[in-house]
Amino acid sequence: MKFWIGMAVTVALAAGLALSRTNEYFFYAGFVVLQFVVLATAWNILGGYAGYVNFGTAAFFGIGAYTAVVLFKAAGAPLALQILAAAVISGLLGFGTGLLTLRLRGIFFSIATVAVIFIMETAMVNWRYVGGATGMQLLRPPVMEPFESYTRMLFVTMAILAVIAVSIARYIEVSWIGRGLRAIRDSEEAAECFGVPTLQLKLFACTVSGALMGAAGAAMPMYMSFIEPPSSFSLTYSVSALAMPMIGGTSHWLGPVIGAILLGSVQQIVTVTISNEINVLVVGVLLVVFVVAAPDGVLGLLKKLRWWLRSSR
Amino acid sequence: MVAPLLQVKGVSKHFGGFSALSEVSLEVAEGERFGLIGPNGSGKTTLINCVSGALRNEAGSIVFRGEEISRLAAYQRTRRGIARSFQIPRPFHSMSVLENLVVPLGYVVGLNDADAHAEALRILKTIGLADKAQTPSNRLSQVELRKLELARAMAARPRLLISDEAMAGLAGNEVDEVLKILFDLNATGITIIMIEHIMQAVMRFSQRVICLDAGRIICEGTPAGIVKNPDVQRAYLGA
Amino acid sequence: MSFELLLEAIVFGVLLGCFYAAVSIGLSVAFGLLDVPHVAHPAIMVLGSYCTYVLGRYGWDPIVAGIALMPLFFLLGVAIYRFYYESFEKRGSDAGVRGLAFFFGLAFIIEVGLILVFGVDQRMVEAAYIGRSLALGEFRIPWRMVVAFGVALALTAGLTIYLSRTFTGRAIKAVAQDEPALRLMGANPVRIKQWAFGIATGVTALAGAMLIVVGPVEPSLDRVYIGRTFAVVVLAGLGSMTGTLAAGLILGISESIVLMQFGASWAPAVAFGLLLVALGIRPQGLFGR
Amino acid sequence: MRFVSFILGLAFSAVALAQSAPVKIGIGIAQTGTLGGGGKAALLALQMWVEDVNAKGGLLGRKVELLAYDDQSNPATTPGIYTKLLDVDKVDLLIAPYGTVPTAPIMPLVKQRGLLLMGNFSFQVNHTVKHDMWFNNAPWGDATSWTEGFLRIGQNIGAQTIAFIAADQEFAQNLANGAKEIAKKSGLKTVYEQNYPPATVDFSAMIRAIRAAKPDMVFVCSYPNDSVAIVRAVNEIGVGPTVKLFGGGMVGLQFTPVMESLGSSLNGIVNYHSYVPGMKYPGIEDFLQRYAKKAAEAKVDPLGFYLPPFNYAIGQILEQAVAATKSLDQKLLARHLHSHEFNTIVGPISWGPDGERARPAVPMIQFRNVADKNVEQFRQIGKQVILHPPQFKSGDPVVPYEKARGGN
Repeated sequence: MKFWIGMAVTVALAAGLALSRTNEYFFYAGFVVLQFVVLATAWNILGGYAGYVNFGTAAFFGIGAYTAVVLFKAAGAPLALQILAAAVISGLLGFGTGLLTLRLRGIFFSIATVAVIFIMETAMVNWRYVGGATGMQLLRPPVMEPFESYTRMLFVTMAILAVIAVSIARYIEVSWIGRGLRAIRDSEEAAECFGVPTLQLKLFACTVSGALMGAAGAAMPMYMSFIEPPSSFSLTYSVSALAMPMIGGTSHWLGPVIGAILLGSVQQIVTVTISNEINVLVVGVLLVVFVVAAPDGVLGLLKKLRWWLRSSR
Repeated sequence: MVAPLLQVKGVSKHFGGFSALSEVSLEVAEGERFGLIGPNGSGKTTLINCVSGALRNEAGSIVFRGEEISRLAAYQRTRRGIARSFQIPRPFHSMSVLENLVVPLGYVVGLNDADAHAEALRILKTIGLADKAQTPSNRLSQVELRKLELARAMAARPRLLISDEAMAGLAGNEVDEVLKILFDLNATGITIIMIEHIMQAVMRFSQRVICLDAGRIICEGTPAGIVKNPDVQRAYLGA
Repeated sequence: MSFELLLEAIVFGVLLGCFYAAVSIGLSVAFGLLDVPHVAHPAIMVLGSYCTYVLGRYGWDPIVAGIALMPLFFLLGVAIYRFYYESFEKRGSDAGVRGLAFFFGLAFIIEVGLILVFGVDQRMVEAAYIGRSLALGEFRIPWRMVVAFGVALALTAGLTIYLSRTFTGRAIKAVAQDEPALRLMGANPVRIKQWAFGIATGVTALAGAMLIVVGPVEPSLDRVYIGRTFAVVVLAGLGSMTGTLAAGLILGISESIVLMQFGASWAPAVAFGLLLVALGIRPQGLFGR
Repeated sequence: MRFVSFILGLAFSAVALAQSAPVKIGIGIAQTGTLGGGGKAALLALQMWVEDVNAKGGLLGRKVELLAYDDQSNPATTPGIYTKLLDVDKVDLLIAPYGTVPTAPIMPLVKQRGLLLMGNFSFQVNHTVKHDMWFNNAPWGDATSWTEGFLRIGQNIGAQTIAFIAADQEFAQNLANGAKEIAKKSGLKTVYEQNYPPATVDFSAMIRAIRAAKPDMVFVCSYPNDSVAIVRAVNEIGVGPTVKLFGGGMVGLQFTPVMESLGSSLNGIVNYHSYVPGMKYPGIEDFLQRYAKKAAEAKVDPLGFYLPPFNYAIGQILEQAVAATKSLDQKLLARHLHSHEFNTIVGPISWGPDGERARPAVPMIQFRNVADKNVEQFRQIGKQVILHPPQFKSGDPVVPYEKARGGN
């Protein structure tokens, strides 16, 4: 119950902010951070719970973005429909990739997902309808009431998506599915022997995770009013989606949220403060420091701190 | 005559050019205590991997309770009543002892969360791990891990339990403890296949024993008969 | 497509394929044999290219520089493996996921380090065999590709012999197949893996030298090679050296033919499509155990 | 008396300078990523202008402050950066990022808010949005303005067939598509076309295929990293005796590190540029001299022919427009920019209704007598001979390419 109140408050807060006189920059930066919350949460469903590392976040994100563009260009579909369709297509992509490679050891799945990025990017580069290699500028439709600007609307949309993603991740985590996924991560062979339909669960996780990544990607073309292959399929998305849960903690739904807010905000801040090579370094250094020194992320550190406080009393 | 619980008919398995099992056939009756012995690399673990579904056999068939199961996935076989323990314990190390049992209770038996927890606690009590229910499973001692392996197998409510070297590396009194658990299980009607290196334990426990060597059955009989068999002696002594 | 063009496509494909094999062979040891998810392999290779570039400014021939760098990179590899082992493999659980993240971070740090020192501009080296070609009538082959071809063959042959004929080599192969057995033999698997990872990294120095011989490099070039090198290693079948050469050739030739027939735009899709199909149909790779 | 008033005036303006808030000018410009090299040089030129204008007393008597953020060559970062500039930093004037791709995402933003945006070497980025307060500094307009020079030179010397190689990237494709259309209209026959993906390792096979197709000219639209590899492969394989002209749209051959490392293998290539020595603009030489000193300190492109003068020109244009209108009002400034011509260190600049240059002039130059390992040689007239447009022409093309290259 507490969780649902929290989620409702989050959405209400986002909407309230969007309708208030808050500085526009907040929504641009906030959109990006929330987008990473969705991506990190989605990644964690397969990567954190089941231990299967998906490097292909960029592929699912990019395909989501392009699905939205196709629908927008062909039918002028509204944003909600674009997001829904993107989720379906990216989910199918997740299902297909999973079907092909989830039978194999985890690392093969990881490599296959890298291959998916390149294949999808190449396909989009060669597809004239969506602009091909030159990319395409998109004219945003007029903003809907009651929002003052399109970006405010996108911000609220992304906040809702984040809440949906976190709710799904939490549902999976506390349900039988989550227990099965954890069993897979701990010992896939034992899981299978104790009744866990491992392939089905992994496929399910991969599909849901892909769908959420696609949904996150769907809002990007409207945010940029522009689409082109290299930035849509940028490796940055793959790395961030992996780094954020690692930094936050992978075993709890809160981990990727913390990681995304932390790393996402840091990235936003260094972009407008340091403004040179160092801002690229931040992700790398944080990632290495956390996986080496704090294997359970921020959540693990908090747990240790609490334990330490209790025992020192 | 009652149909046997498990029939293995002409099962073979190769790894590359190496023949791990060649045309192995055996039958296990309902309620039996069955021993499987053989030197290292003789194919014991490969055989039970084929039965439990971790591996697919190439030729032959595996029939459980009248049903051909050799094309079924491992989890489907578990749901039909085959459970196993692992030679090297493979607990779900991120979970508590109790939760380890909740996995099969949910996925195999189909209990809801509350019932599964109650049932898991009951099983832990019978096996003597109740006080460790909330302990993370990666903090257990060797004998506790062995017990957890068995408890988790029990939670799958099997008709056939395959115990893969459940006593390896245990001290004498610990071996007795585990043996007693297995005897008690058998008394409730569960058929048990025991794979064991500790001869004394197999001999005490089994009603019937099969000895494998180089992927073939070299003899079958009562424990007393097996020990005297010259082929078995040769296989073990490497003469 | 005329026969002559097809022949040309195959010749260029073979040269390109050997180049792919040479840049992948270190990974074939690190990932294929040792199971280390070494996504920083291409970054280390680019580091090798830059070291070669620095030595080149003092008049060193790039290939000589690459060979001279091998012992240094061997030590670097030993250090990296030691760190990886202490931080991840030893702790056991989740070594895969965390190790991957670690190597990703490492790759980033190397990349940015190179940018800070050398800037984002391309760097290249000079040598007698760069910028000239071997003329066979109408037909010309750039010498640098021929050099890459030679280095690839030498590396493959050297590693194959090393792994099958020497005691340590066989121990490395054993560690890949059956670690407990090796422990029983009285060998320390960690020491052997450390040694093997050192060799993999040393070989990568030479691959880096070749990378800068074949074309100019810039710090973020490693990203391009993450996919390609892993594709070659997986396609080869993990840990097979001759397989790595063969997989590189398949990739090179298919890219070259696709370029002639359908256009270069589709080349990356073909390479990675091949990888996906291989994973789907024959996950142990073309030459896997 | 006049002296006194001068002193007073100086004192007043100094007081005014100290008292009033600075005029803030904002830009997001790549310092890292693929566009980072160019972006660094461009930013240095802008900073030079800021120093110059502040030395002269600033804009409207207020000090000028330049706020620059790194867009990492990534279009996903620019919407955030520009809203930060506008809404948090409250900048008064905006300059667009270097390049088309990072600029595209901010076009709707500036249009919606009715802001003046000074373009920075992008290509047809206003085509869809049609913002009437956009002013590009680049010396080109549409694809025709860019490619016709190359094609006309070719046709003048009797070329009838053409081959195309283009990178699968935004700008190269735009350019190649435009060039193909014009080639078709002018009756040139296309005998070979190839698009290549980013990170192509080796171009030998492509060059070989071109050689086999025997075109009269080869139009190359490439990105910096590929340009070097292409030039190299051409030198090794040769494009054959039929090719009269080679080059056209190779990005990178304007950057000093690339020019320096390619050295003599540049000879014979005909390629676009924005400025080369020999183009007589008032003030450019002085600028380049000062730039060279600063560039050496900052370790950026030492010659700075390509982007820096045009970035300095952005500053000059803003300076003149603000001085003339005595205002920072965006609409007023835009109206003024549309209706006037501005004298800059890269010549007089005025714009058409679409905000692109009214009289685009993309110089097509041919590299001649370039030696290896020498940066300073490029400052001489004659190393980059201007073949087009007529007003800057400094020589006739040397053909065929193989001969101009000094090869066989």
